Amino acid sequence: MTNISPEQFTLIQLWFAGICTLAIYSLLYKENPVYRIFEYMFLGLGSAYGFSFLYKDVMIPKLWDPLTQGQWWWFIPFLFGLLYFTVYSGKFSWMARTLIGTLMGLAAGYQFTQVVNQYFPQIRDSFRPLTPAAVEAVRAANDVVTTQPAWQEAANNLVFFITLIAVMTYFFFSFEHRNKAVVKTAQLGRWLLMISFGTMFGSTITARAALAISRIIFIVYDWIGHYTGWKM
Amino acid sequence: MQHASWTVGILLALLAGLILYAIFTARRGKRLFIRRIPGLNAIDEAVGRAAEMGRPMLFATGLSGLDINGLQALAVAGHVARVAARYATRLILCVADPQLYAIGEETVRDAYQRAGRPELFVPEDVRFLSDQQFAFATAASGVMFREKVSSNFFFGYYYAEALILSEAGQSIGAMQVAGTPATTQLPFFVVSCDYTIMGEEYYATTAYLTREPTLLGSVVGQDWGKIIILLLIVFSTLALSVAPNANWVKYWVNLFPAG
Amino acid sequence: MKEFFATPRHGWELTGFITACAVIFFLILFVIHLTPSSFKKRMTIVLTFVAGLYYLLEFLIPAETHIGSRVVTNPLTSFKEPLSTALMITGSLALLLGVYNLFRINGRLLMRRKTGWQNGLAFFIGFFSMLTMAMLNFYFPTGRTPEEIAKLKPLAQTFANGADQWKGWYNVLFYGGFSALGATVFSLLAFYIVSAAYRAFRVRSPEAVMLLAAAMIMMLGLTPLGTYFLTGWIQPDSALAGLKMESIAEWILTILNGAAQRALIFGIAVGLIATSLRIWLSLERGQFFDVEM
Amino acid sequence: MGNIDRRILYLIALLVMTLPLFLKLPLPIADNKRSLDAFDAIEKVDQSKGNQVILLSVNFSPDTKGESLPQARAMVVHMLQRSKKFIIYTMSSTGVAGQQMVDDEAKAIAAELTKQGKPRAYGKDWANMGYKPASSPILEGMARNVPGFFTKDSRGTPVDQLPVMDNIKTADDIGMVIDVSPTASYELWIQALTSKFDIPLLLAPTSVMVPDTYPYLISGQAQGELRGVLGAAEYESLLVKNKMADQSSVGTRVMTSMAALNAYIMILIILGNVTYFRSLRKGEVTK
Repeated sequence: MTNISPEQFTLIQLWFAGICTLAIYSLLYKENPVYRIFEYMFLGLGSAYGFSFLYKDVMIPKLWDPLTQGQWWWFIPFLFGLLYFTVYSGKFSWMARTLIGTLMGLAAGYQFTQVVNQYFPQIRDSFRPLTPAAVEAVRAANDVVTTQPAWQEAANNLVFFITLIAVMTYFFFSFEHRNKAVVKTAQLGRWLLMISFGTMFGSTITARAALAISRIIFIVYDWIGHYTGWKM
Repeated sequence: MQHASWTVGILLALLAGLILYAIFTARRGKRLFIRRIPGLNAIDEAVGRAAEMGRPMLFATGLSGLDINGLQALAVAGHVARVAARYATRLILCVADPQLYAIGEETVRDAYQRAGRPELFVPEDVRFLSDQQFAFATAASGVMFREKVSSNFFFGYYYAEALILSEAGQSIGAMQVAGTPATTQLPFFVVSCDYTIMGEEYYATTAYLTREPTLLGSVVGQDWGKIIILLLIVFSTLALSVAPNANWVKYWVNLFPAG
Repeated sequence: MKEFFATPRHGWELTGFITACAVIFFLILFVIHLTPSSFKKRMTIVLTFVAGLYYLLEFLIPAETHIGSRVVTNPLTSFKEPLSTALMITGSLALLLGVYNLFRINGRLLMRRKTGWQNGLAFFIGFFSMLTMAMLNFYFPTGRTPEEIAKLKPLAQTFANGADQWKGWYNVLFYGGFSALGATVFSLLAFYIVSAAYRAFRVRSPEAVMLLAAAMIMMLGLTPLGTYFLTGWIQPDSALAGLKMESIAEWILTILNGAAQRALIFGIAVGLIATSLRIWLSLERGQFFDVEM
Repeated sequence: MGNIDRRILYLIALLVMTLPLFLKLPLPIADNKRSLDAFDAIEKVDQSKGNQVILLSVNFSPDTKGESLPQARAMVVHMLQRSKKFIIYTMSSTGVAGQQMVDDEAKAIAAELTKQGKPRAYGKDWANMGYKPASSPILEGMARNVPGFFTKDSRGTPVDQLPVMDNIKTADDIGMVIDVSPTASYELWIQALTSKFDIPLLLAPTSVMVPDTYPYLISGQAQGELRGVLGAAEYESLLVKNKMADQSSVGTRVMTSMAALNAYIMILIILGNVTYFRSLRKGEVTK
C-alpha cells in the first residue's frame, strides 16, 4: 500500500468537504438523489462517530479498564443495560419496562435539584428596587460602582417588573380571563412576549448569516482559492 | 448549590405540596376549570388531516434525552399514536436519544394495543436516527421528504435544528404543531409552524388531551405555584423599594439563593 | 459489607465474582418473571419512587449535620459519582439498541433492493468507514517512538506503522465529512431564516407588529445599517447616547426580552416540578405503558 | 398572494452574502465602547519586565471560522504590531483546527511585518501551546505552575527553549486572557483564573453567544468584548485608525456581507407587506 502524504490528505479532505457542502446546498433547489446519498452517509458517519465516542469515552475508561483492574462491581450496571434488549420481545419486555421505570424515577428526582439550581436564583434576581433612592441604597450595600444614573436603573427595573407580571399573567390556565384588568394585563403580556420573540429572531439573523458566510468562504477561498490563489 | 438550604427546601415543598393537593382534589371529583389553548385542538385536527389525505405523520422529539422534557414529549406522542391508531393513520416517531428511543418504542406499541389495533403497529416506524444534532435534523427532514408526510409534530427540547425541521416541513406543505420549553427556539416555531405550544403550556399538553383528573389537577396546581412565585416577587420588590436599608429586608432577600 | 463491595478482586477471583454477578442477576430476574404481572407493576412503581427519592434526599440533606458534638456527613452523597458512572454504562447499551434499529431499517433498504437501496449502501459505507478509522486511530495513535512500536506484536506493528495514515483518513472523514456536513446543514438556517421572515412577518395583527418591530430594531442595532447610517452621528459619550441604535437594541434585549424570558422560565420551572412529581409518584396513569405487562 | 418562489429568495440571499466578500465595499463602522475597551486593554498590558504574557484561548472549530477567525486575527495583528508576547492555547479537542488557523495567520502577519522591518518570530513573539483539556481544578493547577502545565508547544519544543515563556512561572505572570470561542468556555476562565488573580479578560464570542456574556461585562469580570464578527470589524477599523493596518480586512468584509443579508431581509419584509396590503385591498385574503 502506498502511503499518502499529509499534503495529499489535505487535498482529499478539501475536496471531500467541498463536495459534501455542495451536496447539502443542492437541497435548497430541490430534494434530489445526490442529496439523499449524502444525507444517509451523514447519518452513517454521525452514528459511527457517536458510537466510537461512547466506546472511547465510556466503555473503555469506565467499564473495561476498571473491570480488568479488579473492580468487578461495574459489571452490575452492564447487566442492567442488557435489559434494554428485551423491548422487542413481548414476553420479557417487563424487564425493559422495569429498568425504564427506574430510570424515569431517577430522571424525575434529578430534575427537582436541577430546577432549584437553574431557576431558583432567578427568583432572587427579580427582586429589584423601583425607586432611585432604593437603587442607590442597594448599590451601596453591594459595593457596586457604575456610571449609570440611579433613576435610569429604577425605570428599567419598573419596566422589567411590569413585563414579568404581564407575561406571567398571560400564562395562567385556571382563570377564565373575564376580569377586565386581567384581560388587559394578559393582552399586554402577549404583546411583550411577541416583542421578546421578535428580538430573539432579529438577533439570531446575524449569527446564522455568519454560518453561511463561513461555508461560502470555505468554497470560494479555501477550495477554489487553493487553485486560483484567491485570499481573504 | 450542592445541597438545599432550608428556604429552598420549604419553597420546593410548598410548590410540590400545592400541586399534589390540587391533583388529589381533582381526583376526588372536583370539577376544575382550565382555559383553552389554541394549539392543542390543532393536534387532533392534524391527525384528521393526515387520515383524510391518506398520508403518514411525523413526530420528532428534538434532542431531548431521558429527562422530564423527553418523557413529556413521549407522553404526547403516546396520545397522538392512539388517535392515529383509531384513524388507521401511520405515525413515524423520530428520536435522537437511544434511551428515549427504547421508551418510545414501548409507548407507541402500547398506544396501538390500547386503541385495539395492535396489528397496525410497525416497529420500523419508531426510529432512532442519530444522537448527533445535524445528522438527526437531516435524517428527520429526509423522512418528511420521502414519506410525503401531511402533518408534523415537534415536541420536546429543541436547539438549532428547530428551524431546519420546520422549514423542511413548510416546503412540503405539511401542517405543523410544535411544543417546546426551549425559550430560544420558540420564535422560530412561532413563525414557521401553524400552532405553537409555548413554554409551560408544554407541560399542560397531556392534561388537555386526555382530560384526566390527575393531569388537570396538576395544571391547576401549577397555577397556584406560579401565584406563590409572583407574590414573592411583588412583595420583595416592594419591600426592597420602600425600605432597602431595613435589616429584615436584607435578611429576607438573603434567604433566597443567588445565581 | 462495604468492604466486600469495595475490594478489587484479581485473577480467578475476578472471573468468579463476575460470573456470580451474572448468575445471581439472572436468577433474580427468573424468579420475578414467575410472579403475576400485578406484582411486577407494583415493583416498578416502588422502584421508580425509590430511585427518585435518592436524588431528592441527597439534595435535601445538608452536607454536614451537627448532632450534639458529632458531625454527620450526608451519607448519600458518596454514591452520587458511582451512580452517574453506572448510569453512563447502562445508557451506553441503549445506543447499541439504537444502532441495531438503524441497521435493521437500512439493511432492509439495501437487501430488498427497495427503491433507494443506494441510500442504504451510503449509510453503511459512512458507518463502517468512520468506525474503522476511529478505532484504528484510537488503538494506534500517532506520535509513538520506534522503540515503543518495536515492543508490540508483529501484526500490531504493521498497524502502528500506519498511524499517520489512519489519522489522515480519520481527519478526512471527520473534518472533511462529518464536520463539513454538520456545518453546512447548520448554515442552511441562514437561508431558512430568509424565507421564514418573508412569509411570517406580515402585519396581520397587533402581535405581528410587535414581532416585526422588535426584529427590525435588532437587525439595525447589530449591523452598521443602524449603528452607522441611522445613529452613527451620536457620540458614544453624549447625552443622546441612549438613543444610539445599539443601545436601544441592547435595552430591548436585556430588559424587555430578559423579563419576558424570565416569566416563561418561572412557568417552566413550576411545570417541570409538576411533571417530575407525576412521573416520580407514577401518577401519569396511561401516559406511557402501564397496561398489560 | 404574490409569493416569490423560495428558490429565488435563496439564490438572491446567496448572492447578497457572496458579493460583498469580493467587492470589498468600504462599509463604515461605528465606534463601539466594548471594542474600544478591548483595544485599550491590550494596549495596557505591560510586558516591560519580561513577563505578563497574553494567553490567547482559541476554542473554535472550522464551523464558526467566519466569525471567530477574524476576531482572533484582528487581535493577533494588534499584539504582533505592538510586540506583545502571546501564547495560543485550546481547551477543546475540536479547537485544535481553529488554533492551527490562528497560528498560520500569526505566521503570515509576522512575515509581513518582518518585511516592513519589524522582525517578529515564532517562539520569541508567540507560541502555539497545543491542546490540553481543562476544568476548574486543572486550570487552578496551571495557575500555580504555568510551564508545568504546558510542558511543550505543538511542535514538540520544550517550554524552556521558548523565549516567549521566559519569566512565566505562575498566574501572576499572565498579563491577560483572551477567549475566542463559540461556547461558554469563558466561564471556566472566570471561575478558575481571571477573577481569582485579577487578570484582565477579553471575550470574543460568536454573535449568538453575545447576550450570554452581558452579565460578566456589567459586573466587570470581563474588560472588553468583540461582539461576533461585528466586533472584529470594529477592531479592524480601530487598527486602521491607529496605523496598525492599511485597510480593514476579513472581519469588515464578513460584516458587510452580514449587513447585506440583514438589509435584504428587511427589504423582503417590506415587500411582503406591500403585496399583503395590496391583496387585502382587492379582498383576496381570507385569513
